[in-house]
Amino acid sequence: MTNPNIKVNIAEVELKNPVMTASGTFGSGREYGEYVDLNKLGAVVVKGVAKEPWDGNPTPRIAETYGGMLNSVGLQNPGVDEFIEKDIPFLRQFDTKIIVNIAGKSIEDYCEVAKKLIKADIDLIELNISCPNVKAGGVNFGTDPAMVEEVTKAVKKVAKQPLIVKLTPNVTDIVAIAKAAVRGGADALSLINTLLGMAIDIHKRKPILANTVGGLSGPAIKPVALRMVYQVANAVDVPIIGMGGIANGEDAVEFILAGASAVAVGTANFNNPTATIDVIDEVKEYMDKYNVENLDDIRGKLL
Amino acid sequence: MTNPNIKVNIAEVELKNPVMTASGTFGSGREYGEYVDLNKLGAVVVKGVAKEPWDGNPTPRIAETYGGMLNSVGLQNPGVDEFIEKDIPFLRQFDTKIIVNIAGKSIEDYCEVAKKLIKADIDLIELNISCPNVKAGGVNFGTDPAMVEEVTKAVKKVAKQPLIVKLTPNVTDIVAIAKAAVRGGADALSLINTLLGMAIDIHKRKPILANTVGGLSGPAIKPVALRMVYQVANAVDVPIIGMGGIANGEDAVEFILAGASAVAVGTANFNNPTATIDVIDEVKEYMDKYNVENLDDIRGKLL
Amino acid sequence: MKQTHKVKIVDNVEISPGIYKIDLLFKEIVESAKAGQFVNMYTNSSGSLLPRPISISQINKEKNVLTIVYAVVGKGTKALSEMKIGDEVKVLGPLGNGFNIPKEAENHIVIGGGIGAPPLVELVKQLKGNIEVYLGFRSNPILIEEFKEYGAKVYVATEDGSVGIKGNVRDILKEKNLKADMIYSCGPKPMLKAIAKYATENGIKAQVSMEERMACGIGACVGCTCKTKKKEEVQNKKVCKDGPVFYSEEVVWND
Amino acid sequence: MKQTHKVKIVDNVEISPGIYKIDLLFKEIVESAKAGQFVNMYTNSSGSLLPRPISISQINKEKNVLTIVYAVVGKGTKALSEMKIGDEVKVLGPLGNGFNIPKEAENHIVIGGGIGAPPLVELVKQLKGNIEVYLGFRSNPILIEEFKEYGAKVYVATEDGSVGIKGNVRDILKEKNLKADMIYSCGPKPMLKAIAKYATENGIKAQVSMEERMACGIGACVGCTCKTKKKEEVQNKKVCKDGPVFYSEEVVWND
Ligand SMILES: Cc1cc2nc3c(=O)[nH]c(=O)nc-3n(C[C@H](O)[C@H](O)[C@H](O)COP(=O)(O)OP(=O)(O)OC[C@H]3O[C@@H](n4cnc5c(N)ncnc54)[C@H](O)[C@@H]3O)c2cc1C
Ligand SMILES: Cc1cc2nc3c(=O)[nH]c(=O)nc-3n(C[C@H](O)[C@H](O)[C@H](O)COP(=O)(O)OP(=O)(O)OC[C@H]3O[C@@H](n4cnc5c(N)ncnc54)[C@H](O)[C@@H]3O)c2cc1C
Ligand SMILES: Cc1cc2nc3c(=O)[nH]c(=O)nc-3n(C[C@H](O)[C@H](O)[C@H](O)COP(=O)(O)O)c2cc1C
Ligand SMILES: Cc1cc2nc3c(=O)[nH]c(=O)nc-3n(C[C@H](O)[C@H](O)[C@H](O)COP(=O)(O)O)c2cc1C
Ligand code: FES
Ligand code: FES
Repeated sequence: MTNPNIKVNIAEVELKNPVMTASGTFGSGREYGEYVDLNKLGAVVVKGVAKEPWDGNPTPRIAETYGGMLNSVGLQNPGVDEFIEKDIPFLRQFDTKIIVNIAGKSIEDYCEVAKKLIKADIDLIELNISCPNVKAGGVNFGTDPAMVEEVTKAVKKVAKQPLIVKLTPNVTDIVAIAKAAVRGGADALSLINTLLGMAIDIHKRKPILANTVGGLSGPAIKPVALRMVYQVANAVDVPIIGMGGIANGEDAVEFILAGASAVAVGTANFNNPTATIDVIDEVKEYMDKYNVENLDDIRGKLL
Repeated sequence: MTNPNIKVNIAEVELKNPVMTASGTFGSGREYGEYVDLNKLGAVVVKGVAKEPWDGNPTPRIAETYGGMLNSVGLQNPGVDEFIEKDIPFLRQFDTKIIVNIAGKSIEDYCEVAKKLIKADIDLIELNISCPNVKAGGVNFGTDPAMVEEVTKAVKKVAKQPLIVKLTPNVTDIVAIAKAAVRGGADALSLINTLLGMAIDIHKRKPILANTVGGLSGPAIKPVALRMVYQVANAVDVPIIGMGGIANGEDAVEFILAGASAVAVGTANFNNPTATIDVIDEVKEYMDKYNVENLDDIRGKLL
Repeated sequence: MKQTHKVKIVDNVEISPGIYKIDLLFKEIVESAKAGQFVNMYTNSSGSLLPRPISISQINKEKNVLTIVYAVVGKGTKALSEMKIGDEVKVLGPLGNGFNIPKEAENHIVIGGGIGAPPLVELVKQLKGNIEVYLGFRSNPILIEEFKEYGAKVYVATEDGSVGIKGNVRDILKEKNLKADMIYSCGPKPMLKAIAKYATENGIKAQVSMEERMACGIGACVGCTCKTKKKEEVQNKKVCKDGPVFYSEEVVWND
Repeated sequence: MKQTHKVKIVDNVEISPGIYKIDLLFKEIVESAKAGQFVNMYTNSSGSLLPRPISISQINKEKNVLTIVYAVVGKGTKALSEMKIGDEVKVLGPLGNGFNIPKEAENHIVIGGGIGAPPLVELVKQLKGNIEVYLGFRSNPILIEEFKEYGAKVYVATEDGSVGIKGNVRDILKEKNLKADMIYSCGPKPMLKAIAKYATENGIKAQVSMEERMACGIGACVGCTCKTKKKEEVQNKKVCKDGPVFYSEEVVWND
């Protein structure tokens, strides 16, 4: 195998390869670190952190659906302080980039997390304005262009690290939202977060999730994710991190052809703990097979 | 097996059971009529018809995705005149209700079809304001509450038969759209139509669909469909016809528990030509197992 | 009522790299199936719901066996290739219209390209008169012996020149001055287009078996259209229901 | 690095209506696996992506065999039940923390409800001292002989009264005046809750094996939380990683 160039650059941060973990599916890397060599990942995107600990939603929080799953974790997290203290030193042992996904219920919340991260040794911030599980705010931010612009602007102002804004797919016009984030100063965009869904246990006659609804992820949503990445890549100039159902190298290549600079692997980890590494290897195999020396040669290059 | 009461009433039209075909997946019943006894269906919902013949999109029009498929048929149809002449007499041979799905590129288009159907021997009209494959208009109608209300009102005014409005899921707030349709005079609502999606052939480096994007259907979208039916059923008072990934009786019962009065089976027909009949039988089995005598006893009745 | 059938696999062998021949015990359809028709194979491999349309390659009425030959190109055909003798697979068919064999035709030219060859075997078996079979492959030819067995003169071209003439079927067409009452063909679209042109220019009738991505396979979803013309009127026909075999002059080729 | 393994099925039998015992040739983990831990089974049945957590029922280090016992309740366990001897299945494990067997404990009470019984077999095998096993089932009891074989006194209750006492484990608890150093239990939540109450009231320590819907099974997704308390502080622990076995006093039972 030749050694194709798969480095990517997201807002001046160079990743050794385009494969990262999708926030919330990989903890802070500790658990999957027993299964994959974290040094091999382009970046680890950690579970969303808020300014203080969140309990999340009641259980059951997980439901399986055809080709996917629903989660209503509700952004349970130990808060940014504990995260900074415990997880950053752990992750910094590895030669990979650290992307911190931040959650909040108000603009002030988000800003406070970003401020606390100013001194933290991390590479990028991913602003999650799209989690459907937080009733208090998240969902509104992500679905209204004006709000998206406002929150992005506010966080951008206080954040030291470059800012990725993660978009929700539960909108009529993803391009309008993406443009708003870019206007607000987003250095990059992540898409997509989960689709809002539901599942019912017909024997108990109850929703499976204690929270009634939850976020749909996995291969089932890939066509929607790919379409949105394609639309947004053709409308904005910032790099895009594509995700939604990516389980192998072929999936990743689809996103790159659609215009993604990098990709994230989420739900696939649950089916295959080494999914991230497999994706990296298979992207290289694809490049090899078609003599693609540089990822840039195919990024967004649909024929 | 006892004989549970599974009759349903949609805008004063009584269906012998809650299972109908999803528009566009069953032609006008002629082809599947070789596989299923059309007399057994609650209703046949025919492929969308426009005021004049439409060519539809170039091929390929079909792509398979994980747990689903994309189509970009683009509402190819022979026009309402030919439909009235050939398909209605065929369908009227059977003891089932006829629901005509109508397509258009403008309010006038829709109204013209509805007018031509005034004298036609059909039971209900389903207004498709949601097909993502028609660039000229459809998609705009379905995603804007004001437009939804306007087109519904206009068609309701000229239509003789009760009017079902079929909603697109590609919106931020399905409840707002549903309410607009009801304000416009919808006698019932169908949801959901397909999610806009895309698939790429990484070997040819081209979108699989000639039209680049298409509508995602099948089990993959069921959680989204179920969530929307649930949300809308809790917000409006008209009957809802639920669809999106229904492949068996258990799926149908989920929709009924979520609040659907009836259900439609689409993509599942392609995997199993007798899917509609199987769904009917399995709904009855479920009712039997749990001693449910009447569908009304479980409709919308989540515990 | 027609229905899908769970049929038993009595053979499933790789006859050439990546090409498999599967024999199905399928007594329900051997009487009615025609050369050029196809079946829908439901493999239900992970996450896969649509049927795979595969042409009927041979029909054995005595043994109640239907033979299909398929190339492994994706997950459905991969799943098929992994099925074992004795396994059951869900099948629907026969579907579509087969080749039309005019009673009065005596001189037949049969042209197959690659995985377009299999459906032509049953056709050749049923043809009476002089049969010339022209086959083009990238490299490893398949089914040559079968065509010979049924009395055809077989000409082969391979792109790598490993067997027969180096080149493709179009090259043979250019060289030879074929005369016949009917051409029957199946293969990649550019080949079929060239045959259509050749047929028109030489005043021979030609039948072409078309391929298109399908969902239902029975004419209900309008997914698999083929642009055709009748006099000046252009019309979308359905490959699954009105085809897959069309007369070449019907087809609108410009794309 | 840890990894998933494709392991061979050496037995898969229905030991009671709808209950199967599967033996896996799984030498990679027999040394390290503990009673009360579980494995993730990846059946990849149609459209199904999440692993199924199933407790380890027995470990045979000599034969390198890991035994699990499962009830067929949905599509994953259905797919498992259809697998044959010689088939391979993807498994990850051992996962979670097993039962804690204090060295000084001499009198053990082991309580299982329904499909909660299997993980207790390996536990009983490893316990030393006096072991009383209380098992409750709806109707058909399972694994009674296994518990006896490993030296336990076994008491059975069935809801339909077909075997043992008519009633459930809670009824036995009420009647008997159990004295022990440790209670180990696995079963439906209401049963575990009753045991927790009983344990507190009687000043006995109790371990409970909890169940929750899971995605990753290794502590990364925070899907499977269990509310626990430490003094007054309430905290979400992960059933997959911090459990599935907890001390009953840790668990917040009010829901
Ligand atoms: C009428 C007809 C007859 C055919 N006869 C044969 C035959 O005898 N032998 C043979 O090897 N192949 C034949 N094909 C092609 C065969 O249908 C495809 O190779 C097969 O569907 C690929 O499935 P897959 O799951 O392996 O590939 P995937 O790429 O995983 O399939 C994904 C989807 O695309 C569709 N698809 C992919 N390639 C094609 C194609 N070339 N044509 C139509 N649909 C496609 C699949 O059906 C499926 O829906 C025929 C096609 C048609 C339309
Ligand atoms: C730690 C642990 C140990 C277990 N040990 C055993 C055992 O030894 N024997 C046994 O028969 N069962 C055991 N279970 C329950 C077992 O995991 C479920 O019965 C099984 O996952 C059902 O899968 P299915 O595909 O058949 O059902 P489906 O209903 O089709 O499953 C759909 C989804 O729900 C999940 N799910 C459904 N029921 C449960 C449940 N009760 N607990 C957790 N997840 C569930 C599935 O894992 C899957 O993700 C255990 C569960 C846990 C958490
Ligand atoms: C269990 C779970 C937890 C998640 N938590 C977060 C989160 O904390 N922050 C966030 O931005 N996205 C979160 N997501 C969304 C994923 O990062 C990702 O956008 C989505 O799952 C689609 O990718 P996938 O299909 O590869 O999983 C979560 C997803 C899952 C399945
Ligand atoms: C091939 C195809 C054609 C369709 N054509 C129409 C149509 O003409 N009018 C319409 O309202 N919906 C159309 N739909 C949408 C379906 O009626 C249905 O809303 C959708 O497919 C979701 O249901 P399913 O998952 O059961 O297929 C079409 C769907 C498919 C797959
Ligand atoms: S595949 Fe449905 S009409 Fe041909
Ligand atoms: S299942 Fe993921 S944390 Fe327990």
